[in-house]
Amino acid sequence: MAASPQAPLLEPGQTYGSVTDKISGIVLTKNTPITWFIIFTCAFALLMMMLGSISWLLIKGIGVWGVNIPVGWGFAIVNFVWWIGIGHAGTLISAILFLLHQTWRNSINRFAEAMTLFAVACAGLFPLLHVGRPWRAYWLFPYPNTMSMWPQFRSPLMWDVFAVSTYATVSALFWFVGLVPDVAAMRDRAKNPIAQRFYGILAMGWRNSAKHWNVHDTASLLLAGLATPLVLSVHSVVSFDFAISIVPGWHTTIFPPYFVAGAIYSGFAMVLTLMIPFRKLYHMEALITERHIDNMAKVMLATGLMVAYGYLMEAILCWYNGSQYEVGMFFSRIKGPYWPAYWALILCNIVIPQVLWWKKNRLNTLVLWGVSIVVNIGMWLERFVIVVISLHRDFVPSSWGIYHPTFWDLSLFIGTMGFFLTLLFLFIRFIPAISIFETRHLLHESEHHKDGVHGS
Amino acid sequence: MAQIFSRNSNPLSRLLIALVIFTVLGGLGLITAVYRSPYMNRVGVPPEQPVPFSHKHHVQQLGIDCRFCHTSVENSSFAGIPSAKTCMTCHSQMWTNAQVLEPVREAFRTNQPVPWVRVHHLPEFVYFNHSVHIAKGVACTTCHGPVDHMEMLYQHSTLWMSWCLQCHRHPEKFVGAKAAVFQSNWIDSRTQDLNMNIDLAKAELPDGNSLQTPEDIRKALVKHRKIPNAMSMTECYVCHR
Amino acid sequence: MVPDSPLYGLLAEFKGLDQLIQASEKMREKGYRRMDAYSPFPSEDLNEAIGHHTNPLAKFVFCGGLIGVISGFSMEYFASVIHYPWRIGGKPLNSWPAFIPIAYECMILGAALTAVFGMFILNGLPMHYHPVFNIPEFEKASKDGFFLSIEAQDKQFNLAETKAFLQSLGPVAVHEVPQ
Amino acid sequence: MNDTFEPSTNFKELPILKKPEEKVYWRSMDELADSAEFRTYLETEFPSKHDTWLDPVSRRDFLKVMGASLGLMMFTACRRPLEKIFPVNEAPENQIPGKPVFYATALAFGGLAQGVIVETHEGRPTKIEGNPAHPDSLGATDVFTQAAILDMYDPDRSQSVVHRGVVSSLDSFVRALTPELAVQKQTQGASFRIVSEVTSSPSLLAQRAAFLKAYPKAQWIQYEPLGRYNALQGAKLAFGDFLEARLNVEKADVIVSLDSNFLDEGPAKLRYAREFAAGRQLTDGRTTMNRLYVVEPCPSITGSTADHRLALRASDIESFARELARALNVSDVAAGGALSPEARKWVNVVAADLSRSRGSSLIVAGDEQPPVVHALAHAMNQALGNAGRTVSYASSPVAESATGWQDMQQLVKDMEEKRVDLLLFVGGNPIYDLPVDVELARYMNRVQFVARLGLHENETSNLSHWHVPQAHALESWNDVRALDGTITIAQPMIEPLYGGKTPQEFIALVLENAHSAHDLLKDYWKKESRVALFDSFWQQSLHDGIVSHTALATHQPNVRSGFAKEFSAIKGDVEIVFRPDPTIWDGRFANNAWLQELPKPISKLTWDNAAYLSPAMAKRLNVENGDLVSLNYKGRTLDVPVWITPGHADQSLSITLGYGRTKAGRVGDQHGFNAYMLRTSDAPYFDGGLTVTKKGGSYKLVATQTHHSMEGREIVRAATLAEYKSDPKFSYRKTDWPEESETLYDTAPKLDEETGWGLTIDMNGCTGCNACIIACQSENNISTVGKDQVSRGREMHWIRVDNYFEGSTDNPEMLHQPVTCMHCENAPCEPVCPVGATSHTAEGLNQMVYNRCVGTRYCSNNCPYKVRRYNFFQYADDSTEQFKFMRNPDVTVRSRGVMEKCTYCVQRIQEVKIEAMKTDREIKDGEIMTACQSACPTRVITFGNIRDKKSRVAQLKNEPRNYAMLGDLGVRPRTTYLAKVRNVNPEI
Repeated sequence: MAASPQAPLLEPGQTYGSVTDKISGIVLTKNTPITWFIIFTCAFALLMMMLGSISWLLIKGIGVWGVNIPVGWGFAIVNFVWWIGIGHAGTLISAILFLLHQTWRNSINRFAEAMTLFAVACAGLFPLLHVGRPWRAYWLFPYPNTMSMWPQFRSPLMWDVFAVSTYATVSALFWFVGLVPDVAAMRDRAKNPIAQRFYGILAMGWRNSAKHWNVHDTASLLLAGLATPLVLSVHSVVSFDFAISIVPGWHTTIFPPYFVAGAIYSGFAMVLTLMIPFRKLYHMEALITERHIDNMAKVMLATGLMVAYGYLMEAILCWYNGSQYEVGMFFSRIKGPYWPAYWALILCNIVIPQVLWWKKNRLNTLVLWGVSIVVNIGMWLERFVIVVISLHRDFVPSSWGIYHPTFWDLSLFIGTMGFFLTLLFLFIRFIPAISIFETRHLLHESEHHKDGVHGS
Repeated sequence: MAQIFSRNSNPLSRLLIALVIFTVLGGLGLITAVYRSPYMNRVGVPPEQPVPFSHKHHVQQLGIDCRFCHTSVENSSFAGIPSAKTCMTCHSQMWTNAQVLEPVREAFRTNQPVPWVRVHHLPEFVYFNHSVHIAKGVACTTCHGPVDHMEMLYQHSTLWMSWCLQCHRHPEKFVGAKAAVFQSNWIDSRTQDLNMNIDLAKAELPDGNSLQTPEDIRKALVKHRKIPNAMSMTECYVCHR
Repeated sequence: MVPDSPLYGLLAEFKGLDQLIQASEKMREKGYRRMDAYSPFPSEDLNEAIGHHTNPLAKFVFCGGLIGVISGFSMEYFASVIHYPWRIGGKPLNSWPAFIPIAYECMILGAALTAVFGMFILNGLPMHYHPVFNIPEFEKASKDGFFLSIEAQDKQFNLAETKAFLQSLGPVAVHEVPQ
Repeated sequence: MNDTFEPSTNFKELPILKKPEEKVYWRSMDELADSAEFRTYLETEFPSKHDTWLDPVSRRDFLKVMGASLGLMMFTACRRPLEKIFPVNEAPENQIPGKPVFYATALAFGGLAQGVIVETHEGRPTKIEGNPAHPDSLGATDVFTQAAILDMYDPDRSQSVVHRGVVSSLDSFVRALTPELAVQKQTQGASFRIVSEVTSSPSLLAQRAAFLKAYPKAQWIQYEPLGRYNALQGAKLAFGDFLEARLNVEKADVIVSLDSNFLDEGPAKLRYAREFAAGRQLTDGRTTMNRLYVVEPCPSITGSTADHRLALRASDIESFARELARALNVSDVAAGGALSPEARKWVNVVAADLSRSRGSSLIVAGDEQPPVVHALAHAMNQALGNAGRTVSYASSPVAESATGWQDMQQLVKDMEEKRVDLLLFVGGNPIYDLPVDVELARYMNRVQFVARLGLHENETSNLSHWHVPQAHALESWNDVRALDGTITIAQPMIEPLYGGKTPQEFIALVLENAHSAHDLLKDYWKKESRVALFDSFWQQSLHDGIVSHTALATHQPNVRSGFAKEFSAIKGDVEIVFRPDPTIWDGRFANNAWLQELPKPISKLTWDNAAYLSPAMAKRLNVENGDLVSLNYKGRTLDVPVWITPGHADQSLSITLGYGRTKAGRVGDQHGFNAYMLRTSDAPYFDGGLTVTKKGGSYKLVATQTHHSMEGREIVRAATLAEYKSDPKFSYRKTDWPEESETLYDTAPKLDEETGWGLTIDMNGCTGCNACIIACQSENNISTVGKDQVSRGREMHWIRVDNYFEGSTDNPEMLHQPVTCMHCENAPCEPVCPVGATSHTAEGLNQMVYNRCVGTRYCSNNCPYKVRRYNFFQYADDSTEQFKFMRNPDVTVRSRGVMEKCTYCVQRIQEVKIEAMKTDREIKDGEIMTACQSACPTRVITFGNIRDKKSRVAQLKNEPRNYAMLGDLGVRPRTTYLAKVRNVNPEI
């Protein structure tokens, strides 16, 4: 795709120096744009709200949420799956596209990876908080103890513990490895001694030497090779939380692939939701070109269709296996008390994104931005439908119940968005949001591409 | 650009990394050590008692049987703590005006309990039953240790779940002669074996005399007393309800 | 920087990557070994030219993954079959299919950790002080500068000759790098 | 957020011997009772919602210490009465600390005895069981009896003598009373009245006689708002004497209930329920069963259990009875009002069926029906030759209360005319529960001296000058008769927590021969029994819980004729029906959180009453559940929310009494709506002339079950007797019983071959009476959570009774299904727990380890039966001392964030297992009884070892009707059901 003779990945007239200065300039500049301060303040306020509702939760207990019997899992798990899913786009862009030599990823992968980290941070909160006795949550980790007790490794929740923590660790390391040459560049650009030392320590004395580059390339390649199966496994494991159980609407084998597709779908939507304003705010059109936007839109459209296929399959399988419980669950989806959630989900995830078939919509950042937000909402609704609707009416009609989210459900959810944005904006402010050395490399290759020496 | 870091920053940074790793591991080790120390589980630390009652004196020197004071140990989950009356059966005759015994006499007069301090404390969600352990031939001293050597009573065993499980997984390592459960010679003088009175055990078993090693005898005892297998003995409901 | 300190080596700056590559090749032909080249972005050709194009990282990572998966599964097996077996939902003690996900994640974790720390170790990082940083122009190496360094330790090294030879390769400049 | 969950500020660590630095010693209840903390405990929110970061406070250490203290104190300082009492299995002096002791006693309800056996731990009653030797218990208990334990420990009980709202003392009360008595002596007590609850206590009645001898012109009224006056007056009408009809339900093949809820109301309901179930048991090859017809306005437990149920307005029951009597040729009975065609058909069919089984049929009239209906029932029974066979007669133990209803009206008239100066209430709450037109409250101030003895300082105490705390039945010496007259000498389990007095002691003050209740009783019986060896008689009676050969003799009275000559129809096309509340009765249990949270048998409502009406009527009024309506009746208005009740008679609206209390306590106040505000003395139970109008607005009614259709799923399986005979295995589905081989996991560890615990529930006998729920709650320390939490779907009952409707909404079939944990052999909850807090035992128990649980709630999500319960907050009240005394020490109190569920009463299993292990003996079948099983009046719950083919439970699991609910999921449940069979009459 990179070699196809369409819109360039870099505006013409860029040099090694210009790209380096442009990107590092964002960070090293004295005058931060006022918009940054405004948004950061809002985000920070939300973060405080999150801390508030967490404290309340810890003081009072799970009961402050709307969960009950039969609906034992509510917003907490919905948000967990949603955030994890969002995270996956980052790993996908940085790892899978890397393996596929999609050079167009270069100017967006750093940003996407950062997003992954922060999304996983948000996601990680929920499994911890949703247990009834968080102060006992360490029992979920295998460690030698005086009770000679172990975790119960057959439980998908245990798989989650391992999958999510591994995922967080690996993404963080992968991200840092990619970051080293750039913080080195920052170190060299920085004038103020504190900044120099800060970046200097992070750069660990990176020298851009051929020796370094050589090992660094291998490491990146291997990590990409590891992160790819990891990202697929993580969301499969998350889907097992449901697929392993016997609850109608959960107990289905299609979940792993369709969760992964959904994850990528929502992930790309989130990348766009954040990337489009960022591009505008920092005038990055030169580096994040229409080509990037267009490609991401296409990926969204494709994964969106996979998700649609998933919904269709659910319906067909439920008709095919003919279990009265499955059928009952399906009807409670389409015309039960929560029917608006289901139909809104269809609208957001399947109907509206179809506008992306038209290139002019894909290139109209405003439209695309709107669509990406709609998809984010839709994917959240999908998890709500799966978790709540399946639980609220299962086998024994006498135990059917209803779930009403409370203020604390909402405040925690919105709070995590604040947490996410806070981290993101700190990242934008202090760390090159676009991989400098990869951009240089891209520039180099595109030049040689012009005089036909290399191709990629 | 000039050097940002001095020449010796390199060894320094390496040292720093080593230090971090060491502190993390060391910290974890320390926490574990403290958690498992007598300071936390009070093993071997006799608490201050209102009356300096010496098990050594009463058990070893006077040879009083456990059941004389801990009356219900054979038929209840709770072994029983002696009433002031029990003390006074003897102490109305001897040491009648010893100052240390004043709390007991006071309790006897006023019908109020002597405020003993609990030495062996289990969490409220653990349901331990003395009587069945006695019935299956687990000697007092197996868990309570050399009570007959204790001037002031202290906790001999950790009472951790893992400690309980040792025996519930391998009863054949711990059960002894039923006739010897109340014996205080907690190490058999000849076999140097824990709570194992060979002769009494042999006497108890139908084919006792054919057996030689303590191991065999103990295995035989376990079978003889129909003690369930390890997997049933380590089920949650055995101790938690 | 301390001018009268013993010499680390020479640092030559070149105009572009191609020049740097040619220079490196020439130097190698001349028999210089203890060299390193510096460019603002990775270039396999340069690695070839300077002779840093192989490394054992992949093997390490494989071992790391292997250790991960084995320890992961054996932990699960020990816990659920040997140390404290429970009856769980009528499933076997060794429910190996259910043990796969965790073993798998452990493998990834082991491999990834080896990859990252292997990278730093093989590159001898962290090394915050390095003589080449003494040259102010070296700052360009992370922007648009292309450098070639020869260590004084190289047995071929002779300050005058080497300097002269470097000059003959058409560098932008040649600097003496103090320790 | 709901504010009932504010952390209580006065949390106190239990006094326990734990660590040297925190030595606190508990000595005795009275020391505790006087302590300042104790007083503050009483102020705490109740049910106290106390949040703590800790696991449950060390309740059991406390008990261990109590055990110790007992040893130390030789039982003297603990609150065991000093008087010698005689336990079932051993005397207290050789009581073993740490072991429960059981005592037989009796609780009076409506003046008549419920024989019980009380489990006590270290001198604290903790659990009530039925006394098998007692004729009206037969080992079973009802919800009220079970919940009495909570009543006794109720922290809201009155704690001291109160004079005009100021704490006073008994002495000052006596000092104040004495001059009043002196005055009365001169006038022979002309202006002296005593109002007591209905009583059958020989000693108290003897005191009554003595009182009337001392004060000839005085009066002693026995009043209860739901006293069985109609039954007694009906007997008077029929036989000219206050007789009790004693049913022998087991002998009856055809039973007709004229609005009688005899399976769930009345002093002998437990016996009747047992006999009824026995009469339709289809196990062990039996294929015959009795047939029950019920004619009633609002669905009751009896109605929902019936084979045929006719929804008929209460006002039309008399007409129906008259028609039925005429069809059975009872002489001179005037015709009743017009009946619907359906009802007419019923009369003919039922009459035919009855006459087919002369001598083995039975007609029962409801206590809510007027005397004439009872008289008609007696007449019909005689006409059918049932008298002496299925029903026999004897004089009533509570005959002296028969005129109480009228006496109260007279009393108020006297007060109005200033003819009363000295008024004593012995229990009861007439200010609250008198008919609204009997204006007691209005004239209270015309009485010089009013004193009340009572458990709570309630509405009546408020208007009395003096309030004296009463001793709870479990704290009292008493003697009380069963319906058949059998006497139980009730002994206290513990000395009165708050120094309460028994009625006998209170009256003794009036008679100025003050003695302890024990002495009073013993002296009385010394005189009465006239046995040579009184001590052995006394011991035997206390030990057995009954005094042998004290049943009243039965005789064969003849029904007079002509009592039903004229008939006056009830006017008005919409009727109002007043009913006792199934969980708080006449309001006396309003402050009992267990009973408040107990779902009403049919509606499943908790914490409230409502106006029940038929779906058709609701449609006409255009109201939904919870919508407020105005009831206009005799010029009075009451606004209540409606609850639409399938099977309710049309043009009829029923409401239960007992709610809307204002001074019940922290639990009972301001719940529901006070129907006494509409009840008048001339129409105590129903009347026409009601106008219902939609008021607009609604009220939050909370039910534990909102969906009553089975959605075509085979949850409850039922058939008719004919179908059962043609295909006994009608409920069998192959898919319910997956073969052992049908598994991918054949290497799984095998379950035990000798022992395997299992449970069966015979749906044929289950009446849905809820006794099992409260028994479980009491046995397993289950918390109540309050209305708000129930509304969020967080009730905690380990066993629930589901209620399904089938067929037309006008008169559906109702099916009750008790649901426990199924202890599935392939339990879906187990593999999903990440910390192994729930796992399986070799004997097939699905164990739940609270102290390991971290609370992910995954197990509950994956439980197809939804029997797991979760502590969303710190529900267990660990700050109120009394409840620590009340709880079962053998069951862990669950803390916040922990899952809990039915354990098959594992503590009972372990108790027996350990005893058996100690002597290497086998466990006998039936030796272990779960709490629900031992409480069940109809004995439909059977627990035992399913591996032992001879055990009862194993035999029942071999019954053709045995089926596994949701068995097709392959979970292999250990709790199975025997399908329901209805003995329908094809002619209807």
